[in-house]
Amino acid sequence: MTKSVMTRAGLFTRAAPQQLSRSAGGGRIDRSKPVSFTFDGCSYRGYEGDTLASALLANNVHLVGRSFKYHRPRGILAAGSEEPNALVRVGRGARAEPNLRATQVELHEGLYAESQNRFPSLKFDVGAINSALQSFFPAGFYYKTFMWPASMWMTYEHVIRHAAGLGRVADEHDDPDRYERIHAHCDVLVAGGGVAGLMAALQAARSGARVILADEQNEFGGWLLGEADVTIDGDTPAGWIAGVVAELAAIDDVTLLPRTTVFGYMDHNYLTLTERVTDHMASPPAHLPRQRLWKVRATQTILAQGAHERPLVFSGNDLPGVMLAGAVRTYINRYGVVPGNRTVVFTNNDDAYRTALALDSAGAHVLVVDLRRDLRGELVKSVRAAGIEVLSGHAVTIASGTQHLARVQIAPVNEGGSTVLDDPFHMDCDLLAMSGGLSPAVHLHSQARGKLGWDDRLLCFKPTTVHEASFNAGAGNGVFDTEKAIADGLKAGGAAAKAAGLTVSDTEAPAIEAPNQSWRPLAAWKIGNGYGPGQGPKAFVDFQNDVTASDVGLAAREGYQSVEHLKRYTTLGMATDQGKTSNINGLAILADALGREIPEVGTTTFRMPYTPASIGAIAGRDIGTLFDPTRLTRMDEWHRANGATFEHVGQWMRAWYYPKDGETMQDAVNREVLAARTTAGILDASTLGKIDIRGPDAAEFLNRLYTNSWLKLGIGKCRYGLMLKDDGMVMDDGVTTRLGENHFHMTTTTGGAAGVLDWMEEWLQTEWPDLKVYLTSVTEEWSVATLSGPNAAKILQAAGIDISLDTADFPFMSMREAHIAGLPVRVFRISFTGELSYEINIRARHGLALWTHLMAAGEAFGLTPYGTEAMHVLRAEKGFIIVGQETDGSVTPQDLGMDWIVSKVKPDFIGKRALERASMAMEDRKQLVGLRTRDRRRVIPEGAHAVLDPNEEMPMTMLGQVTSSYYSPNIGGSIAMAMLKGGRALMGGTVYLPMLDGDVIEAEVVEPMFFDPKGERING
Amino acid sequence: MASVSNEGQRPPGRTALTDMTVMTHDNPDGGKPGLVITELAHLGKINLRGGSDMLPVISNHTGCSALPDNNRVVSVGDRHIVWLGPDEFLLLCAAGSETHLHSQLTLDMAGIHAAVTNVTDSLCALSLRGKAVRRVLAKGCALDLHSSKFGTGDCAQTMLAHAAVTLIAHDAPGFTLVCRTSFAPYVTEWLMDAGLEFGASFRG
Amino acid sequence: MASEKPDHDGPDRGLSGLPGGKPKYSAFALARQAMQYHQGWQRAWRDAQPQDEYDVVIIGGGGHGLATAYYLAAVHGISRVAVVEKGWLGGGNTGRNTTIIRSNYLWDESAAIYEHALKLWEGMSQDLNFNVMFSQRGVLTIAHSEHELREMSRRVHAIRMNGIDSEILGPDEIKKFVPIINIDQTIRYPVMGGFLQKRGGTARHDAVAWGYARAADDLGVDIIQNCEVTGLRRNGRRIVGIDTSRGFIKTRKVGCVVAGHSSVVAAMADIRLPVASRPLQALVSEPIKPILDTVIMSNAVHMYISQSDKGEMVLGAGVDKYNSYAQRGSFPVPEHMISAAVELFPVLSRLRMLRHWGGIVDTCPDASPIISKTDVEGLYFNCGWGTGGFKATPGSGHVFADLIANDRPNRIAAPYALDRFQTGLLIDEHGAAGVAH
Amino acid sequence: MLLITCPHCGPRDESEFSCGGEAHIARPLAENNLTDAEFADYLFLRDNPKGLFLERWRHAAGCRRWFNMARDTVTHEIVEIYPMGSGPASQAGKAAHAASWRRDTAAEAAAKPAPKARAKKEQVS
Repeated sequence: MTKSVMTRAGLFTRAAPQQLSRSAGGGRIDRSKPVSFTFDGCSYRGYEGDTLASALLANNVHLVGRSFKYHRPRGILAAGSEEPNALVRVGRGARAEPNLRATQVELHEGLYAESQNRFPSLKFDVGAINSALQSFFPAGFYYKTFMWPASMWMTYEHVIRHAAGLGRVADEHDDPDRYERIHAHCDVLVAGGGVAGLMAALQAARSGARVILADEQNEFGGWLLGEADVTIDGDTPAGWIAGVVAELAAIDDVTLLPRTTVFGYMDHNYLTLTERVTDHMASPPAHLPRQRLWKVRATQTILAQGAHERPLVFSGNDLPGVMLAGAVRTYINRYGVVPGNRTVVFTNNDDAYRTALALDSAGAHVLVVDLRRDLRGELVKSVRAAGIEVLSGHAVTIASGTQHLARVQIAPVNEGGSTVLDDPFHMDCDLLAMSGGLSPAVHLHSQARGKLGWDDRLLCFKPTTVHEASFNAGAGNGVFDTEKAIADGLKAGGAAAKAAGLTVSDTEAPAIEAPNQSWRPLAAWKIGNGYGPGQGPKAFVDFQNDVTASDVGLAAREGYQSVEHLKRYTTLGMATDQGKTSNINGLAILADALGREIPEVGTTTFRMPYTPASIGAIAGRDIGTLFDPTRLTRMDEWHRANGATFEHVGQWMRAWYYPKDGETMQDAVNREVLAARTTAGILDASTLGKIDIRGPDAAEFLNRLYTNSWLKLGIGKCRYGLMLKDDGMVMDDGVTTRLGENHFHMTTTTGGAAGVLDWMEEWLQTEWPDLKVYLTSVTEEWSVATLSGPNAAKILQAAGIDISLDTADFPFMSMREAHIAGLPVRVFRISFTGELSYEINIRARHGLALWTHLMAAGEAFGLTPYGTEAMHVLRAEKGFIIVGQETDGSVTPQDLGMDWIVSKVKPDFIGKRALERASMAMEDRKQLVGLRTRDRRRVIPEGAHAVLDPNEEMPMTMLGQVTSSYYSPNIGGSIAMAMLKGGRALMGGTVYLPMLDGDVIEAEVVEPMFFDPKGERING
Repeated sequence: MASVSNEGQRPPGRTALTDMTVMTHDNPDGGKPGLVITELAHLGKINLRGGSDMLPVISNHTGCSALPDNNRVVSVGDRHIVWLGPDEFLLLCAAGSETHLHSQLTLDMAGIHAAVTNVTDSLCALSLRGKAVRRVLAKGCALDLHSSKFGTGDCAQTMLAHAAVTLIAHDAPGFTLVCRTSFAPYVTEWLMDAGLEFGASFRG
Repeated sequence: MASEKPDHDGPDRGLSGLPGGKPKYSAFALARQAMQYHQGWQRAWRDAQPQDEYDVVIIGGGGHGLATAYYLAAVHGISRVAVVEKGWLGGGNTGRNTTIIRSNYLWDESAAIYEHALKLWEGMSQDLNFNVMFSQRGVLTIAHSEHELREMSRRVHAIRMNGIDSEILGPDEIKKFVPIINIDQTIRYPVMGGFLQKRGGTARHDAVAWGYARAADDLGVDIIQNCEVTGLRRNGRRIVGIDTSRGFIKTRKVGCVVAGHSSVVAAMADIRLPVASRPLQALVSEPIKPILDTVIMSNAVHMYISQSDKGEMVLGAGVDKYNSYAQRGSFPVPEHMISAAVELFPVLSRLRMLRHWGGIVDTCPDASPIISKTDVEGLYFNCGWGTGGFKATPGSGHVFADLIANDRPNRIAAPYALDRFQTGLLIDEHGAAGVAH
Repeated sequence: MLLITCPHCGPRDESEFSCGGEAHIARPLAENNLTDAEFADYLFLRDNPKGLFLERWRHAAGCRRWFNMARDTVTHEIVEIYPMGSGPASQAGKAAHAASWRRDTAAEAAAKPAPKARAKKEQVS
C-alpha cells in the first residue's frame, strides 16, 4: 500500500500521485474530466463527480483527521452526511470554512483542503499524547479535577480551550460570499430524493401537486446510486433515476433542489432548507448566492431521508481503514474507488454481503466475519459461491495498526458478541467493512414531534404517529427493501396529494430486481475483546467525541442513567455529526449496563438542524445596510449637505448638531443653543409621530387616553397631554390640536409613534368598540420645521407667510392654516424651548423647499439650524421632560411634579386607578428635581447617581440618577435633571455625585427650571 | 393628470426616491432584466376608513359599484380601491387629482362616520415588472405569490423583508408595491439586491 | 431594606467540601481509579426512594431547587429534605441556557441578589467538590446608540456604587479585548461603547445541577428523579404534603422551583402567579479553535454570545412573543439574532449552526423573580426568573433555603415577595435590560 | 412558526402578527372601588395555562385588526379564531372560558358600571 506523501501543510506541494485505488472503469465520476486538488499541501488528482473523500481514497489517503479529545488518527467512515471523522477545512483566506465533511465536499478544480485539530501536522500530532494518557481522561474527568488551587482554574481552562475546538475559522473575517433566503409554498415537500422520495415526488406531481423535492446530495437517487445489483423496470438504477428526474423537471410546479438539506421542521409544516448553490463550482458567478436558505410552508410533507448504517462497537474500530460496509459499496460502485485490497467484512446482517460481493468483483481479497451463527439466505449463498470465506459466530475483536488498519484479531464469540469463546487468530488486512444494521433517519419526524417506536426485528427506532401533516416513506420509515421502499414512496406520494385535496394519479410501482435479503440484524452491541471490564484497546461509540463503550458504562455506574445525562456527561451524540452513527449503539450499551430494554431507556428528542446549517445563509442579506431600514426625513439632504452629524433615534436618522469648521460638538451645540435664544433656530421635527383622529367620539377618546381634560378644547387650539399605561406609568407625551369638532391632530414622540398608534387602536378595537373614532397615521404626510427664538415671527414674515402673527390673532397653543411661498402649511404655535416658536407642517414633498426657503428668509436674522442635542439642552433649561430619558417605565406624573396635568374630576382615564394605589403616594418615591453644581463649570455625566454621604461604605445608599445633564451657555453653567428618592423634600439641600474615577461632584437640589422661570419669553 | 385646483401652478415637489440614482444589474443570461422598478411619482393616495355607508359617495367619485372584497382591488379607469382591512381602503388616483378628490370626498361624507385622509406623501408607490418579480418578492415576502394564489386584482398588506408593504397584482406580470415613504429607499435597495441574479433595474 | 447593610464577609457558605463522607474527587482519585480501569467510581448521588415524610420537600430538580436543598442542609442543618423531579436532574432551564453569569444589574435589589449569587459562584467548585467550570472571563455589554450610552452610564454608576466591579470601554478598547468584533462606526448598530464586568463569565450548566445534587446527597438529602407531583395537599390554609406519581409524601414545608411550570404547580394549590411561560431559544455552532474569550451581550439587537470550552459559539436571543410549554420557539427569533451576530462578528458567517433548542422560561411583568411565601402556610415559590435565572442559581437557592428555614424573607429576598404586585413597588428591569441575561 | 388564519386576510405567517396575551380581561372602571389587591389581579395576573389558552392577537403587518384565538400552548394547535367582543364557539374554547378563575374576580365584576353610575347614565339617555 502506498502511503500518502506527508508534508507540512501549506509550505510546499508535491506533484500529484497516481490514483492507485481507482477502479478501471465504472462509477458516476466523469473520467474525462480530471480535477486537481490539494490536501494538506499535497496535490492530487480526482474526477468530476468525486467527493473529496472519494478522491482521497482513490489516492490511498486514509488518514484525514484527528479526533476531538484524544487526537486519535481518523479516516473516512461513511459516504454521506453522517460522517463523524473526516472533517476538513476547505478554502483559503476569507473563504476558508472549517469542519466540513470530506464525504460531502464535491471536488472541483483547485479545491484546497486541510486537516484539522492537529499540530504540527496530521501525522505527527502532539495532541495525540492525550491518547496515550486516555486512561486518565475518562468521560467527565474534568468535573473531578482542576479544582485546586481555585485560582488556577482559568489557567487550566486556557489550556483546555486551546486543546478543544476542531477547525480554525477563516483567516480573514469578512465573508466575501453572498447568501440569500427565499420563501416557498407547496402542496407537498419531499425531503430526500432516494428511491422512496423520488417515487413519492413523482406520484404527487402526477396528481397535480406543487412539489418541492430536496436532497442533500449533488444528484438524486440516494443509496441507489451506489448499488450495482439492482434493476428497476429492467433499467439500471441510474437509468431509472434519470427518467424520473427528467419527468419531474418537465413539470412547471415541481421544484427540484439537489444539494439541499431539509434541516428544520417547525410548527404548522414550516420547514427550513439550505441549498448549496455554488460550493461545487471552481469559479462561481458573482450573481449567484453561495448558499440559499429556503423557508417552506408545505401543505403536506413526505419525509424520506433514508437510513444510516451503524458501526459495530469493537476495540480499535476507529482506525483509518475501518469503514461502514454500505459506504465501501458506494465508493466502489458510485465513485469507482476500491478502498482496500485485503479486506474483512464484519457484520451482523445480510446487507454487508453485497459489499463483500462488490469488493470481490473489484478484485479485492475478502473474508466475511459474521456474528450470526445460523447463516441462510441467497446472499450468503452467492458470497460462498463466489469463493469468499465466511466465518459465522465470529467477531473482529480487536483492530490494530498505527495510523491505518494493519491487522485484525478474530475470535469465536457468544450470541451477543460480548464474550470471546475461544482463542483468537490474527489476520493482516487494509480495509474492514463493518455493518451493524440500519437506523432510519427519523430526525425530521422527531423534530416535528412525531412519535417513535422500537422495532424488535429491525433493531431500530422508526416513526409511528405523526404530529404535523406529514408522511414517512422508505428506509426512513423502516422500509429498507428497495422494492418495498418504492411502493412506500408511491403510497406516501398519493396520500399526501390526496390530503392536499388533489385527485391521486393512477401510477403503478415499477418492477424491481434486487438481491433477496433479510433486513434483520443480530443484536450485538458491544463486541468483547477478551480483556476485563474497561480494559484493552478502546471501542468507540461516538467517534468524533471519543466516547467509548467504557465511558457509557462509567456514566451508568455513576448514576448518569437518563439518556440526556448520558449524552451530557459523556458528550455522546453531541459532536458535529449529532450522533447519527452513535445514537443507537450508545443507547443499547446503556440499556445493557442498566439491565433494561432499549425502548425503556428511551431516545433523545431530535432538534433542528438535521445537519449543521450555515449561519451565513440564515443571516441571508440581512446584513450591512439591509440589516435594518434607516429612515430619513425629507429634509435630510440639506442636513447632509450642511455637515450635520446624525444620531439614530429608533430607525430614524436625526441631525444631532451642525459643526462648523473646527468646532467641537460642545462648541457647535453652544452656538446653536445661544442662537435659539438670541435670534432664532430651526429644527427638523419631521420625525415626531402624527396621528389623524376623526369621529364623533374623538374628544371622549382623548379624554380617556390622556390624564387631562379634552372635551372643551376649542377648535384650532392645542393642548399638551401625558399618556399613561394602565399601571399609571408615563408612556408618551405630545401636543394634540383640535382641527374640527370631530377632528384632532395628535403628535407623539419620535420613538413612540408606532407604539402609540397601536396602543390607541388596541383600546378602540378591544375595550371601547362603541366609540366612533378612526385613526390614520400621517407621520410622513407632513414635514415639520420648528422655528424658535425671539426672531421667529420676523423670519416667518420675511418668508412671506400670509397670516397675522400677532399674539392676539395667533396666540400661544393654537394652530393656523396659512401659506408660505404659495404652499399651504399648518402652523402650530407651541414651544419646546420656551421661546416664541412655530412648528410649520407642510406636505412632505415640499419639506425640503420649505426648509431652504426659511433658511434663506432667516439668513438676515442669523437663523441657525439646530439639532437634537441643542433641542435637548433648550428644553432642559426649561425643565421639560423627555419621555424615555427622565422616565423609564417606573415614573408617574406625580413623580415628575406634573400633578397639574392629572385631572381630579374625570371619572376615568387610562392609569387613573393605578395612580390611586397607596404606594404611589409614598414620599420616598423618586421625584424629578434640578441639580445645580457647586462648581458651575462641571457638567455631571448623565447616569451618575446621587448620595447624601459621599464617604459611605459600599454599597452606598443611592438617591437616584441624573437623567439629563448639559452645559447651558444661556445660564453660563451646568444644568441637570435627576430622579431622586424623596427629591422634593431635598430641595435646597446638597447631594454628592461620586464619579467612576473617585472624584465627587457636589450639587444643590433645585427646581427643575433653569431659565425664564416665569415663561416671559413665550411671546417673543 | 387632472387639472383641478391650482396644483399645476405649484412645483410638483419631491418624491421619496427623487435622490435615488438610476441603477441596473444586467441580466446574467442576457436579455431584459427580470425586474424593472419604476416609481409611480406622486400617485394620488387617499386612505378611507368607514363602513359600507361610504359606498354611495365613493361610487359617485370613482365609478365603482361596490367596495372591494377582502384582499381584492376594484378598479375603474385610473382609480383603484384597494382593500386594506374590514373598514379601511386605499384609494389610488392619478397624480395631482388627490387634493380635489380628497376635499370632495370629505365634503360628501360629512354626514357619515368616516375618515378620508390624504396620504399621498406618506406612501410611495412602485411599479414592479418583469419575469422574475414573484421570485424576487419571494425572497422577502412570506405570502404564497404563485399566480394561482395571488393573481390579477389581488392585494395584500404584508412584510417585504423589514418593510411593511401593500402588494397589488396586475394582469401583466407586474405588481404595484406601496410602502411608507421613509422605507422606500430601503425597499428599492432591497429589491435591486434581491434581483441581482435575474438582472434588475431602477428607472427612477 | 435599603438601610440594612449586607454582610461584608460574604454569604454564609455553611458546611463545605463533602463533610458527609462521600469519596472526594481529585486528580489523585482520578489516577487511582485509572489503575482500576475506572470500575470503582460510585454513584454521584443515591437513587433515593421517597420516604413517608420529610421536613422540607423541594419540587423541581433543577439548579435552583438542588441548590435550595443543599443550602437547607449545609447552612440550616435541615437534612430531612427531598428533591422531587419529574424527569431528570437539570433537564429544564438549567440544561438549556447559555450559562451567562454576572451581577451588574441596575436596581439595588437586583444587584444585591445577583452579587450574592456571584460570591457563591466564586468558590462553588470547592464547596461542592465538583468542578462547575466557573470561568470569570468577563461579560461585556455593548451600547449601540447615544441612548444606550446614557443608559450604560446610569447602570455603571449604580453598579459601582453597589460595590460591584464594572468598567466602561470605548470602541477601540473593545476591539482590543474582542479582536473579532466589528467596530465599523457606519454599520446600523455600531459598537459605540460597552461595559465590562470582569468577574462575570460562564459555567458548565449541567455540572451545577450534578454538583449540587452530589453535595446535597452527601448531606443526606434524598434526590428522587422520575417523580411527578400531581397534587399539593392542604389542611385549611396549611400545606401537609404532596401527591406524586410515586405516592404521597408528608411534609409541612414545600418549596416550588419549577421554572416554566410554576403556574401549573401553583394551580394545584389554587394560587395564581403573575408569570407567563415563554419559549427562549438558543443555539450553538460547530466547535472551532478559540476566537472569543469573553461573553458579549447586546440589548439593542437581542443577542448574546460566548464560546464554550468545547469551542462551540453559544448564541442566545430574547424570548418569543407568545406563551408556550412546547420548548420550541419560532424561526424568526434565531434568524434575526443570527443576522445581528453576523453584523457584529462577520467571522460567524462561515460557521454552521450545530444545535438549536428552546426552554420554557417564566417571565414576570417586571422582569424580576418571585421568591416568596404564599397564602398557603408552608408553601413557598421561587420562580419568574425569566431569561436570567442560571446566573442566580446559588444565590437563589441560598436565600430560598433561608426563607423556607425561617419562614420569613431575609434582606435580599424581601423585595421579591409576591405582594409587590399589589403595592406596585416593582423592580422593573425591563427598561434597563431588553435582554435580561 | 405558526400559520394563523387572520379572520380578514386569510392564512399568514406568525411573523405578521403580534400577540396580546390573555383574552377576555375586562377593564375595571375607576368608579368601582376595587382594593389595590383586586386591581392588581387585573393589572398583573395573566392566565398561563398548559393546554388551551384563549388569547388576543393582532394582524400587525396586515389589516391591523385584533381577534381572539384559542390555542394549545403545548401542541400549538389553533383550535379556533373568533372576533373581538365575542366568546369562543368551540366546546373546548367555551370550557376554557368558563373554567378561568378570572370569571370570579372582583376586577372583572368591576368592568361594568356600578349600579348607581349606571342609573345615572340611563337617566341621561
